[in-house]
Amino acid sequence: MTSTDTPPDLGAEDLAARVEAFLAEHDPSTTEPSEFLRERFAAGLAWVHYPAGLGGLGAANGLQTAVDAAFAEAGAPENRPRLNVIGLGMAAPTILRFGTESQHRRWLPSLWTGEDIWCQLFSEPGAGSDLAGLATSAVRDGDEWVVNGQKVWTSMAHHARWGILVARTDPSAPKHRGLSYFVVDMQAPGVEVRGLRQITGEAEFNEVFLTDVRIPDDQRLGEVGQGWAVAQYTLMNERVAIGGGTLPRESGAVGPLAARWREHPEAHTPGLHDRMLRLWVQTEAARLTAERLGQQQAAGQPGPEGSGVKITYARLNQECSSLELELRGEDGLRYPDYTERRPEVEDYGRRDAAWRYLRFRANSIEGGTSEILRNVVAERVLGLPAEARADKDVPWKDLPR
Amino acid sequence: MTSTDTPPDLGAEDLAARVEAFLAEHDPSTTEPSEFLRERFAAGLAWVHYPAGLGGLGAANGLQTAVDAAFAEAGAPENRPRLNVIGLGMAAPTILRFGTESQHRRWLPSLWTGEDIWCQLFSEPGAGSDLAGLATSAVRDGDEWVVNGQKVWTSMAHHARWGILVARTDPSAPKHRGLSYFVVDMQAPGVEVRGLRQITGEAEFNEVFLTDVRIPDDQRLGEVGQGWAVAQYTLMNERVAIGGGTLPRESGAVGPLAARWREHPEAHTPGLHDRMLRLWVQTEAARLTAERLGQQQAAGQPGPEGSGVKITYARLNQECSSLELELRGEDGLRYPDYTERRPEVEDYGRRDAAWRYLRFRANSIEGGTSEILRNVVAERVLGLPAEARADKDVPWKDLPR
Amino acid sequence: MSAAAPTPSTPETGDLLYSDVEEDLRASVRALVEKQAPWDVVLARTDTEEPVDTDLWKRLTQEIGVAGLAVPEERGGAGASWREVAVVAEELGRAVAPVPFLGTVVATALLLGTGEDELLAAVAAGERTAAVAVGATRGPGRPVPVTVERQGGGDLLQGTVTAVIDAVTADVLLVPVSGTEIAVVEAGVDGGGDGVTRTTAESLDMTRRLTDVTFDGAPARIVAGADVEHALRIGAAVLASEQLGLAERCLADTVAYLRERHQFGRALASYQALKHRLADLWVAITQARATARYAARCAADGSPDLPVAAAVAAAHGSEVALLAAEDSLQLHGGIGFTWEHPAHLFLKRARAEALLLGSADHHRAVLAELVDLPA
Amino acid sequence: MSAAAPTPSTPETGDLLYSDVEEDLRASVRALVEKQAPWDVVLARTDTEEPVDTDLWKRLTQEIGVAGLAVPEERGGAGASWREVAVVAEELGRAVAPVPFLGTVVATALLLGTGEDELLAAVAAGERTAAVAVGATRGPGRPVPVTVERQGGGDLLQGTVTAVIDAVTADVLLVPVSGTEIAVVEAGVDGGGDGVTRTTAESLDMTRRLTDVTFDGAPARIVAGADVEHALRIGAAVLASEQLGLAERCLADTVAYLRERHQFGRALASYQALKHRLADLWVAITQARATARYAARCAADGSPDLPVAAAVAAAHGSEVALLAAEDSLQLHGGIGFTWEHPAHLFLKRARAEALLLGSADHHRAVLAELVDLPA
Repeated sequence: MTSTDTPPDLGAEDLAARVEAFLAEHDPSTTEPSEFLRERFAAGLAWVHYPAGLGGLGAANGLQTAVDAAFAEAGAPENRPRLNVIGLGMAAPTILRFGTESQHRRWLPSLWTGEDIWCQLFSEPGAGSDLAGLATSAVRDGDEWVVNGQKVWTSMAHHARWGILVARTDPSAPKHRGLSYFVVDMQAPGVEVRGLRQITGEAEFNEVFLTDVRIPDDQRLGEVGQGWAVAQYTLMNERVAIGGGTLPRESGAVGPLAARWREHPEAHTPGLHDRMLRLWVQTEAARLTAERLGQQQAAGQPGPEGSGVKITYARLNQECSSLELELRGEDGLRYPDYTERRPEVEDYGRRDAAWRYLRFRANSIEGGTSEILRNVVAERVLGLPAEARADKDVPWKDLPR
Repeated sequence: MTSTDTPPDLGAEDLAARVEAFLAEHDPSTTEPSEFLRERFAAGLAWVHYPAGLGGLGAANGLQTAVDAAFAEAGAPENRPRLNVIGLGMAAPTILRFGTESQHRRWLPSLWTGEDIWCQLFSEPGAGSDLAGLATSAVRDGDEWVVNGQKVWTSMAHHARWGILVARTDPSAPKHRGLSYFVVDMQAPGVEVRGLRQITGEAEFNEVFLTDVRIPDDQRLGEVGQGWAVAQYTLMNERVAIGGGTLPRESGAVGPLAARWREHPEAHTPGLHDRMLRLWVQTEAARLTAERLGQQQAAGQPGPEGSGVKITYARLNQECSSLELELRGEDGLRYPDYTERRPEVEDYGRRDAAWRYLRFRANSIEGGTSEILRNVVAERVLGLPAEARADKDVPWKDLPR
Repeated sequence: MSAAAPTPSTPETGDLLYSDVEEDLRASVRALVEKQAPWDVVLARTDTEEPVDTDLWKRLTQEIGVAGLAVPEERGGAGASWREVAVVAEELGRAVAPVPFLGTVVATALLLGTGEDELLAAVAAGERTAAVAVGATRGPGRPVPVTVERQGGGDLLQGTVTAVIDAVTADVLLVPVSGTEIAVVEAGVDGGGDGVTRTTAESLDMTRRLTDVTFDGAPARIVAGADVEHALRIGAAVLASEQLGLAERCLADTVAYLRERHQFGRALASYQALKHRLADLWVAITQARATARYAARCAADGSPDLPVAAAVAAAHGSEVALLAAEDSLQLHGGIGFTWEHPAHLFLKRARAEALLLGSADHHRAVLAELVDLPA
Repeated sequence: MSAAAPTPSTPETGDLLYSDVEEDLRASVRALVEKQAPWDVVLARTDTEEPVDTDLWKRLTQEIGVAGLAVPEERGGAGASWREVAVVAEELGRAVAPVPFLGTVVATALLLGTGEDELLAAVAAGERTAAVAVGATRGPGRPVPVTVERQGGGDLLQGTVTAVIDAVTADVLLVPVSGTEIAVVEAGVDGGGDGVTRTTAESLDMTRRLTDVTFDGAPARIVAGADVEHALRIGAAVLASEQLGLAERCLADTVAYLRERHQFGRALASYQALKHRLADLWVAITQARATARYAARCAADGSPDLPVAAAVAAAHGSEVALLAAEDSLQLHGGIGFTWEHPAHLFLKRARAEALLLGSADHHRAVLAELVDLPA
């Protein structure tokens, strides 16, 4: 899709003027929020680097921040960014990159406005780190695909209207080559969402059972058999989150630890002091590393440090919250509530220390285990030989599972 | 070799009586030491579990300790046990197990008396952990073998009269099957011993260059091509050292660390205190683990904990000596002397802290690297799959090096 | 701290192996626990209002006699020793069994010093359940938060003790009121006796829930001869064996899972980084076993080295158990993070145990005094 | 330590990348050092009586101007900043180059506060070499072991300073006599000036040998305006960059060796346990780079956050460099333990550097005060 009504060099000033004009026409305090958001999309001020007609103006990527800030300052309604993090962060760029023109028009507007929440149906009980080993099948039946399988770790599925799905369309092809990528209607018959209770007691994620779910072929993204490449593109967008703005000192799990230390001098011991200071230094080092990575990315050098930052933050979250429990002593033996329920999307820093200790165990698993990320660093950064594997050229159906 | 003049159930009392009788006949204070040792060998009181005629009486293995103690108490001369540790600990059992009767008689008496020191010619620059990959060649020439190659990490080579050697006699066989085992005369033409200077400045080990060295075939131990099995037997004897008697608390590298701590209160800091206490606890845990292993072995359950004990002691030696340097502060920046020289065989505990820090780096390399030992634990103890390897069935000469 | 402080002397090590009798005992306990309290049953119970498996406890005490092992025969026990107690602790730790064993151990150690033989015998027989009312984190050497009011008709207890171990189903509470005296308080069942209020706390460790106990004029019998520090030390020593059992279970479960789980066409167990991690864990566990056995041996023989042995075992055992539980969850990946997998039962137990009866940090500080390595 | 202590504020991060000018400078230094002081030359020098490569130092100072980078042009320097100094330190650390750069850095930082412009310019130009006479382990905040005797004809210095950095070839010694005053002492060359005795110590780090200096009535000029603590802090910040360079070199050497070395028919670099270890080391080095850059940035800009930045960089850099050097020796196996392999040059440097200008333990204690996390 090309746009004709976008000035070739749309700058920050032009955008500021457009925002101002838009706000003059649509007073946030009197316009109905969903109406406001739809109009903002139509005006190309949703994601300004998207093409005209799809919520953008073909502007440079870096200009979005100022536009968002101007809307926020004016008290404009939000588009549910935390609830629709998968939709905005991962589904949208994939739809834009691999979708047809009619798919763009069908899904992007209601995605951006937050009217439709999206979820991601990739991981399976048998396919975690090895995503390409997934077993959910999609069998062609005329203009439709019939899908059967089980997905897991699906956040937001209980809120979602649409899901992005990778399924196996050719079990006799090698694992990476037999996959296709679909958009599934989460309200379609045969889609069942069940909360997946986790060790904190809550059900933050879901299992999604797909039983003879029919997906029209026009909900396929990319070619049949191209699913792995499309999914890689989706996941690539997962890892762009770092950078932008100064990270505060003592952010992350060291914050409540240091606060507890300052507030409870009676709990101080030399041994705990030493451990806390070590974690403080490591956290500050990790912060500066993330800052430096952000600067590299801003300078157009998209270094591979991101994997290292994720490994480090996972470890520090775990060690800091564990030490905080020791510092709490007897209080560290208590827990707020293990009752099964759906958690709010909220700031971890406000949760109980014991809850954080448990929740942070997942930090080194979700979004790439620390072990897989070490492989990534070793192989892609240091250039060491890849792990021996025998699963790349064998038909998927013949692999050990 | 079987013996006929040994009582079937030779007990501790019988041995004590024999020692007493021997001492009555050979007064240690008046008998010339080498004469005394030769007589002791002849009397079967050298290593009482060896067969009669070869320095023993076919007694039970555990009875040696009391015999040695009785001789020591009487002021009997020693057979240079520290200098001949390779001969007594590794060469002798291998000769006994794989040697012919004439080989037994040729080598064992002068080995035991310490008249002849032995060394071990196994490791090579290109074959460390992967000993079976060694390249030193032995080519048959009539009744002799012509040996060429380079060995390394050979302790005592500069004192040694004889060496036990593994060499490749068939390069077209797979690596483990093309080796043979020899006894080499260290005074033979073509044997060159060079001190190998190490990071402490000293030359504790040697490189041995073998250039057209001719070894008579009657100095071969075991069959041609059986070298790997013979060498494994030799190395097995390397690892029996642990156990026997109560290990003292604070033995090993934690000893000087704790002593320094007690003697220098002005250097105490909370952070150093915590690290020292952690090392103290770990050392005590390691000590009790070694004690328990010794008890298991004594009870006839030769558990695999030995690898774990070695990994742990290497780490503790390194960490304790490193912390000791921190505790010493400015003194930790000094070093006694880097001049190249031959070190005495001596107690590490009496050496300077910085020397120990350097020397202990080798603890996790020599006698099996800690990485190899973790493989051993993982594969032989926990039953996890062996590392993939492609070198077992390929002719040695075709392997990548 | 003189300039020529001698190296500490080395006490005799004693027997660190398991006797045949101990192995038989282990087999009995394991068979019963595996039958009656497999992990899914233990997990299901955590969502109920009955966190303690009183039926299992009854069978353990009455069929196997686990509560009386360290009590002499002439005082109503089995006349074994703390060594056997430690073996039972290993098995119960391996199963995260929700029974009041640890509390009973400390109570028994306390009662052994007193003349309360009737109560001791009843506890040993599993007819009564006693808990020692001290805060769960309390290592040897911390103050006691209750006061005794001497009144005409008897003594009345006043005060609150929070986070008491194994008081959920206890019908008698032993409250230290000085280093050598305890108040014996009838606690009743289901909530409290006269002047006693018990509240079961929502606890990090779901299989060993703690209790806050308030005494408001509770009638008490003051008893002398109790060595509170010694009893807590025995508790710490036995806890180290429980941690050992837990760590062994975590390793075994992880090894089994990694052998079975395939990713990228290979069993996870074939990846060297994971193999080395498990090897390191195995090494740490062999050390935890040696230190726990030595502490149990010292407890059994009344060795003067018990304070050192218990501190070493507790400091080391806490860290090894936590490492094992954390590694186990991590190496199980996503499944280990779910409620329906047992990994979290062990993680929560191990994380809590690392604070129970003194943290590793506390035990190292104690040790610094004992072995003349002052701060 | 109030009950509502605020989270510390966050100073601006500033630029943590390398500028083109810095990369050019790096290339110049590296080219010269690789040509003139490859590791085998550095190693061979350690067995000689001339532990400092005075010819290399001459070329570094006179051709590239490394000693004057942080000195303003109007005072005879290059008018760059401590950022560029830090880049030079990375390269000299990577090469364990035996030149008095670190000592010059501290001396320059000290002189910049004074009116000693003639001496400053001579040092910046490499015409003179100055060392600061404090013990090598001295972090900010420790006492000074010399006394000044005021006499008729001038001041005379008395006392001994042990383990001075880069004093082997220094011809002028700067001796702190209070927090703001230094004594300038002509040290002569080859042994000592009037009343000055220097003894080069046999040092763990063979490529940076320390000197014991005794002043026995040495004539001294007392100069005011010197900020000793600040100069030592600049030294610690720059040292962190030296440690970074050393760690990078160790990692690079190890990666190269493991790719080339085969055991059991496979390159060592293909073993996952080794891969993960190198990955962890790489991660640690990215952090050392970020902290060292931030410390250099704070030093260059006179940021009030320099004390925190320097303490973080020094505490982290020491541990990363030591880890890199120890891992490198280990992963090289037996060959790494030999004298004829460079691994020990880095190990000895890293082990010594972990004590230089304050240990990590010391810097953490300093930090505890600075960020309100008291013991």
